[in-house]
Amino acid sequence: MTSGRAIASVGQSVVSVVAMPAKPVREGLFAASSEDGTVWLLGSECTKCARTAFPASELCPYCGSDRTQVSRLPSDGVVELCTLVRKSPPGYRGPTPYGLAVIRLTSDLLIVAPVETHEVLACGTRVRCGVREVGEDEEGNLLLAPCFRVLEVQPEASLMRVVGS
Amino acid sequence: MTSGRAIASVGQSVVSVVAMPAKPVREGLFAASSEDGTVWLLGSECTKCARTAFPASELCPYCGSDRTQVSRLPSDGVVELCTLVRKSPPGYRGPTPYGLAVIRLTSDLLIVAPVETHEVLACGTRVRCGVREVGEDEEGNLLLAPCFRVLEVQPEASLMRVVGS
Amino acid sequence: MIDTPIYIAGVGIHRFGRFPAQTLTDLGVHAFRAALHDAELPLSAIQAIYCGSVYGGVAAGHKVLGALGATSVPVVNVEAGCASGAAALLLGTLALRAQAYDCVAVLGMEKMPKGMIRSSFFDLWQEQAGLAVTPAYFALRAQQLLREEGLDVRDLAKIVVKNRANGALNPYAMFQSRVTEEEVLASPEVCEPLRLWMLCSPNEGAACVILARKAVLGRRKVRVAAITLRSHRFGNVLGEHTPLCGTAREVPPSPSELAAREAYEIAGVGPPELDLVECQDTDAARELLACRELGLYGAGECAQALREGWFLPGGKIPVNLSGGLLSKGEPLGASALGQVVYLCWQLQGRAPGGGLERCRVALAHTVGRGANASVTILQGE
Amino acid sequence: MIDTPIYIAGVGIHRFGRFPAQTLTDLGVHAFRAALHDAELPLSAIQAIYCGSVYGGVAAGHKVLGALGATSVPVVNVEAGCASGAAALLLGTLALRAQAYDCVAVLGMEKMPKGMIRSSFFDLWQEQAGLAVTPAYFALRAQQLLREEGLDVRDLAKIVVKNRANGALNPYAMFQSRVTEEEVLASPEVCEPLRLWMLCSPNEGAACVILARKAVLGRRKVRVAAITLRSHRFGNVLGEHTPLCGTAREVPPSPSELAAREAYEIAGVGPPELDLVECQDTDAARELLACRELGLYGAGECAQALREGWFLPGGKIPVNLSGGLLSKGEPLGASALGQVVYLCWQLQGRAPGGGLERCRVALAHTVGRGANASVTILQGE
Ligand SMILES: [Zn+2]
Ligand SMILES: [Zn+2]
Repeated sequence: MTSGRAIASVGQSVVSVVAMPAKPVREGLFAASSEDGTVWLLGSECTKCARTAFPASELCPYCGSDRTQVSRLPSDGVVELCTLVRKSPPGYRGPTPYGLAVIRLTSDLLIVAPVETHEVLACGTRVRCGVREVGEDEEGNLLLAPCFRVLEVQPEASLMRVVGS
Repeated sequence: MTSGRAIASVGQSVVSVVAMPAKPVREGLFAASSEDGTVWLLGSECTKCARTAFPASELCPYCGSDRTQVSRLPSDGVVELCTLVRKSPPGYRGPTPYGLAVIRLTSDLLIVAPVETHEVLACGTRVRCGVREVGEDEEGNLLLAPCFRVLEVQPEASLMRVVGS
Repeated sequence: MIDTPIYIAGVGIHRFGRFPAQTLTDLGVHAFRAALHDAELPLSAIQAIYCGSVYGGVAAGHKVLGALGATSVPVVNVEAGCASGAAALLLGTLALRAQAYDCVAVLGMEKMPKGMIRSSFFDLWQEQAGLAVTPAYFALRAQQLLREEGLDVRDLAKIVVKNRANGALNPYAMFQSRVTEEEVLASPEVCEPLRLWMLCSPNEGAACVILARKAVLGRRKVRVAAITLRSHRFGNVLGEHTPLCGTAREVPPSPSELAAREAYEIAGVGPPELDLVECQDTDAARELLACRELGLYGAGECAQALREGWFLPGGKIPVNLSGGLLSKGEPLGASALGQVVYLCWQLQGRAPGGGLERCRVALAHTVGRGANASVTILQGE
Repeated sequence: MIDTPIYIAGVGIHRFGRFPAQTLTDLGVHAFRAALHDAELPLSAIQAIYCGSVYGGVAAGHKVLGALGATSVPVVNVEAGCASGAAALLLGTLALRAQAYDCVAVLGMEKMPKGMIRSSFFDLWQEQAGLAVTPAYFALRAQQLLREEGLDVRDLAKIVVKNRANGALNPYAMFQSRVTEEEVLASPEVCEPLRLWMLCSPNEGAACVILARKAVLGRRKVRVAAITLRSHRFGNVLGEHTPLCGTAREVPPSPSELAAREAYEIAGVGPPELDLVECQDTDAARELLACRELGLYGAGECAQALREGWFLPGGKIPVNLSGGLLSKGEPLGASALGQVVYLCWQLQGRAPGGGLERCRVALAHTVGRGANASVTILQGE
């Protein structure tokens, strides 16, 4: 995607802090703080229609304008709807089961994202963005993809390692 | 192809004469004599427009009539045009190089078929229909496909075995 | 738009199901020949062919024409997801309206792989991230509908019971057996709230519709009163284009709503005039959502509609009387034309398994990946 | 046919070549935006999209519209082999003639795998039998032409020299360098008589044509005078449908001949009126065969035509002045529209690399698997 260039500098910060070579499943999908491990999904804001899209795109999918800029989405949100994925879907090599949820971010943007859970989460459950390991690519890089965590649960060690705390 | 049923009894005779389980790459593509090893391609004759099609088909590709019947094409013909296939094309596991030729059968029907040769054959070269081994299928059956031979050259041993002499 | 009437001259179908011994071309040839026979037309009457298929590969329609007897007419293969057959119908209709031809064939056919399809729709990274999981999106959409309409999972089971009972009377359906609410609820959970039997099966089949500018004499005329195709606007987080974000407020109209509005306007009819609807029941909740998008009930009115049996055979507006995709399965490219074939039979009083007493106006609807939604309105004259 | 004039409102192209860093969607978006810019139209002016592609997968055109900003208009993906882009153009033209829309976009795009393509066109048994070897069929067809027209392999090399010299002036071509006859003849033998450099490369690219019922003011009007698509009749053993048999006598007219005849009739012009032709030079011999099928020379007249340089720049009827597929490569779905874009530039006197002095009527031709052949005639007003 041509939008990758503009946001690579932000997106790559997550890579620089892990010992084993790792990369996001898609360049510019998310950013992470090397200080406190905060993970932000990266969207794009349209300066014409003021709406936000995720993932970030060069052209605004709502209005077609090319005046968009990459922005960090809020890390926190609440579950609106949630279902459970029990079997690995095609091409997925991460852990199962996991939740797939519609999450309302604090900015009011709705997103669809995986959530770390073994059961269907109730509407209103507070979640925060993290990343999970979802296998390796052909060159042996660890692949990282966004995954929300329920706020009450402590972050797992493996994830801590990945996001660099 | 639904036309397979009608001609299976003819097409299977070639299988019965080989020691190792073998089958044509397509049911009803050709027939072979268990006595003298003659191989015939199987076409279909249209009782409406009197034209012949190869491979055999239930509906006449010239006129659309469903009044067709399977018929043996002449085994002999002459090369009209010939080119050489040097590298195995996708999905092919038989010997290379081989010729691909437009052959005028004695009935005047033109067909495209592989010819056993290491060089481009001159127009007018007399050829006769045989079969060649082109690998195995998933169940370990030897796969047989039509291949013409130049008449002046002696048939090779491997082919002799296959066609049952 | 140039408004010459476009008639259905004949229809043909290859039963939907799984047919390992038949090639895709075989299925297409069967439906095409059946339609020619139905129209009492020779192949030479067909001046162009539009062939809807999603996984048909290169020259799918050409191979069918080649097998039928090559006539050198234009053949165009068409892909628009679940609406592929309807897109082909739209193209055929427009070509006739442009008076480029007098008679064309619209074919839809598919031979689907079994199980969860690895669609080329998703990008590699979406697969890797665990986002390429189609039934989960269906499940989230179902949850949203249940919440909005105050329904529960038993209501979904009842849709399956209705459609399978309808399908039991349709000899062209894949499943021709009734099921009970308890059986549906006891079938394996796929993604909460959807059970296995609440989802339609991708399968195989073909359907063909011959369109002409003149109606066939001696049979009740059926006219394509409207055929519309729409894609999506951005903003619905659960839209069929499978986005990863959406707005919390100002959700745009769905492709189905857009296609329906346009079709009602073109045909000059509305939901009250409809005698029969075939709609996209990819899963049981999708049928109820489709009914709302098509205006068969108002927002918040679903529970009442179900209680009063509006969509049952003999109800106010029977929905998926053919058995729907839940009985027939969904051969993507053939699905929309399968609906049209069935509705044509109903409009002509020759539906297998018994017809409606009165059927003058009927609507077919598909929606799926792309996003694509189609609405076809047929009118008996 | 309803004969309202259909105009080209704008054209756009993504250079043909190999672009590992770009997705198919990226290529399509580039060409689409270029065409909108050329037409000075917003995306909202586009009322329907026809997207030609062979290997584009599910919802290829929808993804382009999604990336541009989803507007909910109908999107139809179209496959007709090498003529896919032309088929999309035909559909767009007919929709405008039917007055369903005022303005539509016709997109063609492809991202081809390198080397010999494992086409889904061939059946498994044909692959196993060693029959799925595309260049060998090209070679046999080339031999036949050489024999019929009394030519030899040097004549084929000269076609490559001409087209590569033309392509050297076209910044949108994949190869922009001249070659010599000796270099062409010395390139690796693929299938006798074809050398590697005599075959075009499957590659990547996109092209977009915006059609409208009203011409854009302030620029020379270009009208789609005819667009035809034909498939094959059975009987030609070397037909593009890749049959395994044929008749020795009574060879039927080829799809290209049928498409050309029909296009000349619709446009009311013939070969003498043509100022420029872009035709299917999948291999060097195919160009010469196409010229015969299009009536640019009579049977047996080819040697004379070549001797007298009819098809050279400045000749009686320049052929593949863009460089042809031999310079541009062939992104299947984009190829036909790439021709149309180039011809439009020539007709408007803005072709890169220098235009013809006089260009009023121009013809584009494709032919390939299916079989499919298309002929488009553009006319400057
Ligand atoms: Zn915007
Ligand atoms: Zn016949």
